[in-house]
Amino acid sequence: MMLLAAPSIDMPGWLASIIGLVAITLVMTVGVAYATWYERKIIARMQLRLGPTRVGPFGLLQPIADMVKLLVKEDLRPATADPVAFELAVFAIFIPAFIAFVAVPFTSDWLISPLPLSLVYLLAISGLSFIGFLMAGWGSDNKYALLGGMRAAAQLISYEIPLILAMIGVVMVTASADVYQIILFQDRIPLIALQPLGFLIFLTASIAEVERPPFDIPTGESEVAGGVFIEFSGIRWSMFQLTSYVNMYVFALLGAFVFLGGWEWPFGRDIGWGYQLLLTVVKMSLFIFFYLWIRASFPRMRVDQLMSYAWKVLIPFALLQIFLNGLFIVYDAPGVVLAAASAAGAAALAYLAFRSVRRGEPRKPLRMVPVRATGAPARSAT
Amino acid sequence: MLGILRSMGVTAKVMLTRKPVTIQYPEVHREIPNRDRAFPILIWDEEKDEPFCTGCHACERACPVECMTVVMKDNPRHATGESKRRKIIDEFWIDYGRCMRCNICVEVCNFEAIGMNNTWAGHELSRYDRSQLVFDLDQLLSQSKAGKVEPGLRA
Amino acid sequence: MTLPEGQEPDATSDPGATPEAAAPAPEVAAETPAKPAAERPVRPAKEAEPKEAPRVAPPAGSINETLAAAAPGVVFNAYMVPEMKGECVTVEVSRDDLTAVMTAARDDERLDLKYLRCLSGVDWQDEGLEVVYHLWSFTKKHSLQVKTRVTYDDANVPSIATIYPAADWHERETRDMFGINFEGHWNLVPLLLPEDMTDHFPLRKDNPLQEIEEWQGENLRDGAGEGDE
Amino acid sequence: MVLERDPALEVVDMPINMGPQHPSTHGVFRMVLVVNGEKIVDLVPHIGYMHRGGEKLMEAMDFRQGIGYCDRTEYLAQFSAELAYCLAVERLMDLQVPERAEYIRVILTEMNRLSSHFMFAGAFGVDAGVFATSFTYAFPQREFLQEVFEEVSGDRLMYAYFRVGGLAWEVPDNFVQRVHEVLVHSAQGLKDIDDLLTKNEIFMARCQNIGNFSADQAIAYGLSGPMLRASGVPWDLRKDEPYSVYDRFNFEIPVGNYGDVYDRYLVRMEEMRQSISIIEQALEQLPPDGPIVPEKMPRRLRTPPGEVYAKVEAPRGEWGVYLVSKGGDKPYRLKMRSPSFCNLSALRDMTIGQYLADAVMILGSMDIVLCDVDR
Repeated sequence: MMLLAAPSIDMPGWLASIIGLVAITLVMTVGVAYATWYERKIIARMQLRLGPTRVGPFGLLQPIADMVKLLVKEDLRPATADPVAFELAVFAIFIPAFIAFVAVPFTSDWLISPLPLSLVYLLAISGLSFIGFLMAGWGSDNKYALLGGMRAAAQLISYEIPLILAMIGVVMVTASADVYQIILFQDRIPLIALQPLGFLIFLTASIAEVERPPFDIPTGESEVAGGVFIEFSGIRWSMFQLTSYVNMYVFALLGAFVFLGGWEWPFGRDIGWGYQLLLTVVKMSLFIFFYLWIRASFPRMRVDQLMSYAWKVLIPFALLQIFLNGLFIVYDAPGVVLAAASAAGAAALAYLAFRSVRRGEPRKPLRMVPVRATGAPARSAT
Repeated sequence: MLGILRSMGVTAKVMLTRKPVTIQYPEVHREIPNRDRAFPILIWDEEKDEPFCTGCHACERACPVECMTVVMKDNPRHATGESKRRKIIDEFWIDYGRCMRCNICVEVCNFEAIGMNNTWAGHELSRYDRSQLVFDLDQLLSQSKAGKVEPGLRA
Repeated sequence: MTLPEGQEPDATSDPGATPEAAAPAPEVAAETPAKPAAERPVRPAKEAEPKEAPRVAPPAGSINETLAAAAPGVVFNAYMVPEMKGECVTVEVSRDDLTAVMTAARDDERLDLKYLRCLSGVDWQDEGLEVVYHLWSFTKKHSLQVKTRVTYDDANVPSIATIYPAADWHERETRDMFGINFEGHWNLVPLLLPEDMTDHFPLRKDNPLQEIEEWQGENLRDGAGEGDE
Repeated sequence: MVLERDPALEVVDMPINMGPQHPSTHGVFRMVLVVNGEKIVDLVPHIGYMHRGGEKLMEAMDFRQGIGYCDRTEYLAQFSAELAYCLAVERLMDLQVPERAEYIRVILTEMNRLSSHFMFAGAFGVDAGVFATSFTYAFPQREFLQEVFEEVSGDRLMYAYFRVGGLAWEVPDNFVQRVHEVLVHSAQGLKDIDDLLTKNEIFMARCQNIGNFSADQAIAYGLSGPMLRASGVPWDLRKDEPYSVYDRFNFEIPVGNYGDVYDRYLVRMEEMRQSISIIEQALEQLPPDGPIVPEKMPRRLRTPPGEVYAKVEAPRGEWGVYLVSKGGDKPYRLKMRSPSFCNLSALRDMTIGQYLADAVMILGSMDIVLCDVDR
């Protein structure tokens, strides 16, 4: 297996890893910058707007301009903030997001470090960021930030569970906790067909994990006015934003690998690394597009609804998926049966998501009180 | 679920089928209607080659925010017989920072001497200093003198 | 309890036929633009001719009779203002009776005036301060205008915020603007004005709007001072 | 053994200052929320940041000058405010407004209701957390409406078009056709927002059963307009105390059953449909020509002494003007009964016990205009 950034030179593995990570960090920084451009353009089109047009052709240089602006902006720290927590919060979020890439196989050859439990590693690392949110929320000495930090911690931990449970289902089917092996498993059929319920749970939980609408309550603009990021400015703020986009990439990649077959499906692994990379990027972009689409379409959930959705809907269904997978493995049923059962579960989840919101009796429609014209009809002009 | 899908449907439909409504403002100016009310300007009498305004103070009196200051003088061209106006405007200031563009000055004017600017030049009046927003007689007349403005709303 | 002059209910006149309204006021003549601009008529230099609004007695069977039955023992003076097109009967009550009248108006089934539409203060200068309540009934579709009047020195009116919660902010606003102290209001702190502005009542007539405006006008005329900051 | 309780670990309620600069306070409104976790224990609203002494200023303005100030008070429903003011003065002066002027007033006021409710729908979606999509669907439509207002009155926001006795000047020749065009756009925008929000389960979950107000409460607190109708009181000044020519149109008044935020939203959306219908009827009945000011219009507006309370059904509720005149050309006292002010006074009792995020929704559902609150 060839390692990224160390194709032919003989160098120690740790050095290769560091070089690879630095390379990925640089690439991802630019990638994130352009993800913002992509997001702004797509959402603008959904909103009858043009999006960035001024800087460069089609506004293509807008991310660069934004970056320069953010870098030269004054970096403020509130006088009453906890200096340690405030300064370190950025890194507590930033570092886990980037070291997740150690285990991401971009193509069949491009992988920094082959880990036997890379799926576990990815989930564990991405779950670390809540510490940073708590630090930022507490350290800012701002009540909005505190609320945001608490919300972030509660949300991240709650949605970690259905996410991991959905992944356990995948691991049961593929009998491997290595993303690489999971991709190889999907040479004929992607896991989304076998595990629609798991996919739905993953999709929902991953949006919550990256804190994007409609699960963006930690940073909810209209309630807590930026939440945890409220006191951050300049480079620090941009690092938070960068991290949230990088997290989005990580989960989009994870979804592309685990459920859409990564670079393996549908063309097999012999198409060369260029096409593999393209396939990965296309599948990742599908996920990202979905995140953007959701963002432009949905209102934000309320904190109690968010929590009850995780605990009362997603987790039971994730357990149901595990149970179904167990049945499948024990009785060695054909994959079609599993797919059908999981799809039924997915439909039930969708229905329940619809029902759980509309608790109680159906609402009565508005009463319409008619008003009939009593006055004289229009007189002719006097 | 259906409502969620409907929401996603409408955004997707808008993205695919509709054109953005944005007007790229500094390059593209929206066409403004004829009776657009920007800020009041004074109107130049092309025939007599002097302003219509006689300085009668009607607008100054009617102005709700008192943004106008009018000084009148004897018209020197009346003595020579060039003009029928016995009195003419000497000094005229309008503080555009104070003006609320209510059109009352135009309504009360007996000589059609004041009108609301209906061009983009009447809107794009950003200044760095508020004192620069106090326009004097020459500034108020310049647009009409150059024939650039034909106010749509006149008393 | 001071009552204004001329509020005998027989002072009737047709408002549309008053000579002031019909006669066109002198305008600046179009032919003679040389009119000197010495005085600035924007200023209300002379007070408007002292006249009282024409008031008529409400027709028989009006709401004031119901009110008299609903709130026995309350002395009030009922009249109508023709301009209000007959839709609103006004009763003037003393402030001591206000709570009784308001409670009766809200709770009596014949009145059922559950809705406090508006609460205004009026400064009648020499004749004191007046509070005007507009009430409306959704079920009976009738309205009532209640007025009470106090003097400057003793500007205390019982609060009706417990009877009509809608009066809460209106009373606070009226206190801000007119300095009328609504006794019994649970939270009579300045609402629209700054918290510390408790001794200055902008909407009273003795408040110098004119001077401020003139000062600003002077400032403008010099062409200076506008861009100084 | 009883554990000693550390006083530092005592659970205390946390006051949060929301506003005056906050994305969802719709202007410079400040409320101090006392929260226990995410639940609101107490709320203290603070208004007055925009107080400009409008009532005092209008005492120094004559009746024509005052119209411009009405616009600036209620800057989302300018025509309604102007109409209330003009009605008050017309009643005092006993002026009969010509037919054509009345119809044009109705058309413009209803269009103004559309534009105001578009503003509400857009901003309310953003309050609910839609990333500005509802806003960008509502605003182009509002823009089309404003273009017509601009063609008619010359200004996009501060129209100052109604006059005591009628209108300031004639509408343009293509007015009827332009209104028809714009109504098509409005219906489209209404459908967009409807599709985006109304049936969205997240939106429903956010809106339903918060900020409930019963009919009795709503009446006691002096709510008006959509807030009152959502609480189940079928009361609309256009129906109950018709002014202008509103008694000549067939329309329906939407009345809610629950009095919650969702009902207020639905009522407003339905009102927009009814407004479109009213405008279409008015365009049909509009006399093709005729005077727009009374024939016996006095040169200078002077009222006899008297007092009058005129009110119109503005988009936010009853916009009333209590005008006291001592004769002359200026009001002696002018009280603007603004619906935003009265509706906002119920905020505290609606919000206590709800979640923090709901406070934003409840405030958004009131659709306040802060200039109108503070005047």
